[in-house]
Amino acid sequence: MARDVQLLTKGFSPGKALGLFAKAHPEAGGIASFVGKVRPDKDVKVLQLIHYDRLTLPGMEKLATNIEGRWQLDGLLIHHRTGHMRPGAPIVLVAAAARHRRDAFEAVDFAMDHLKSRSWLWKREKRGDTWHWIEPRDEDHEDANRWEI
Amino acid sequence: MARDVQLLTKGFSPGKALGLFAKAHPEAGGIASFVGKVRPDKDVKVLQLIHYDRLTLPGMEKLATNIEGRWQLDGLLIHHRTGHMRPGAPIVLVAAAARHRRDAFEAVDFAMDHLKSRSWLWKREKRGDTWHWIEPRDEDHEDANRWEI
Amino acid sequence: MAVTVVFIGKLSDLAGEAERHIAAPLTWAGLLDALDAEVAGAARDERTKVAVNGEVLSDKATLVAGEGDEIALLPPVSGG
Amino acid sequence: MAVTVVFIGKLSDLAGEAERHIAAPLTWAGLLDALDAEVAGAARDERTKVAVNGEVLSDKATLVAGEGDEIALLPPVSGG
Repeated sequence: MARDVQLLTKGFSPGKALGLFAKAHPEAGGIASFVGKVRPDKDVKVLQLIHYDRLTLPGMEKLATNIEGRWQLDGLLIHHRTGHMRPGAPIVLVAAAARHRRDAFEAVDFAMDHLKSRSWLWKREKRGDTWHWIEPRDEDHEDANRWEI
Repeated sequence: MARDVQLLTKGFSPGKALGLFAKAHPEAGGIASFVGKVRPDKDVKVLQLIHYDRLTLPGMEKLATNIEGRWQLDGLLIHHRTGHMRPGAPIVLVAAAARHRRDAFEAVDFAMDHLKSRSWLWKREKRGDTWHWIEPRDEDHEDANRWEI
Repeated sequence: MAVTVVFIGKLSDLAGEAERHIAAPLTWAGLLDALDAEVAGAARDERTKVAVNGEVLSDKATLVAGEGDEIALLPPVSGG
Repeated sequence: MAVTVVFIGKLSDLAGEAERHIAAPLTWAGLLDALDAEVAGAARDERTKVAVNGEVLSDKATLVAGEGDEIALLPPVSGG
């Protein structure tokens, strides 16, 4: 299986990445994907994601290995931003190419649940002139608990 | 909610459609999508999807209305091909933009299960010089039966 | 005008045509009489559905079509 | 070389620095002694995890770091 796991320090185009991924997997019957963006909510001006070199990307690779063991995929892509992002900017793109639709869906769903609650990332957002640290929402933990992880 | 439901008689680019959809929904926190393609399987040379004007697109619109009532979405896109397609060609693109990830995922998953087993489309494939009519796979019916529809 | 009968999918293979016109008014019994035996048999199959002007009938036996109406004979869908 | 202690996320706010160097060898008790009271308190929080050279410890009390090792103090993750 072809795997493409990246921690990105600069802005990226999910559409472009997805197009290349689709081209790389002509043999797959289907591709499921999810793009997460910084929500243009409240008065958030900037979001900052902080990673730790020795854990964050290795953790994403472990997640990919776990996913490859659970579902039959032709390809898996996980791109995640770190650093400063403006509202509306893409944070994460996950895509799975598979022969069977259900495998692709579940792999992406699982990856997102894991990334949102268990990845080695720390987040703060700037409202007005003040930075606020963000903890995972209960909802994200519940999503992750749907799987046996 | 912005809805874009189309029955397409010519080839299309899912990547391009998805890019436009993402641009049209800057307010959404996430976009889930699925692209289904003609599998380059066996010795299938051509796939033909047949629709019936008075039912197929109206049925897709009804599906969209159903989805809008079930999940909280900012946007929903359903593009489905009809006519003759070569192996590797895209058949269907479904995308849902939503504030909450789970809504987007479930809407796309539901739409695909419905389209694969209950849409007003008939399919035949040409193997060698002979056309063969295709009936839905049991697997597709089981997928659709996961939902109360 | 008469009634237009549209054959979908493998029913058009069986009928050897995509559609035909039958004099109105037309009932379910009248339609079966007008069709070739093989096509009539396929139409009777419980998995074959019938629509009149885009409305699928829950009971085919209730079919009544008049001048200008379009009847569609729909084999089991294959899905997309 | 000593031991590098990396403060992640809000722990770096508390510590007022991203990392500092402490003489090796270093145990959990030694680390807590070397940190400001407030940072030590946050390090003790059961939700704060500790990694040595990228390996997360299942029990912080077992921490032993030598010359050149990197200790990371990790507050609860926010997720992506």
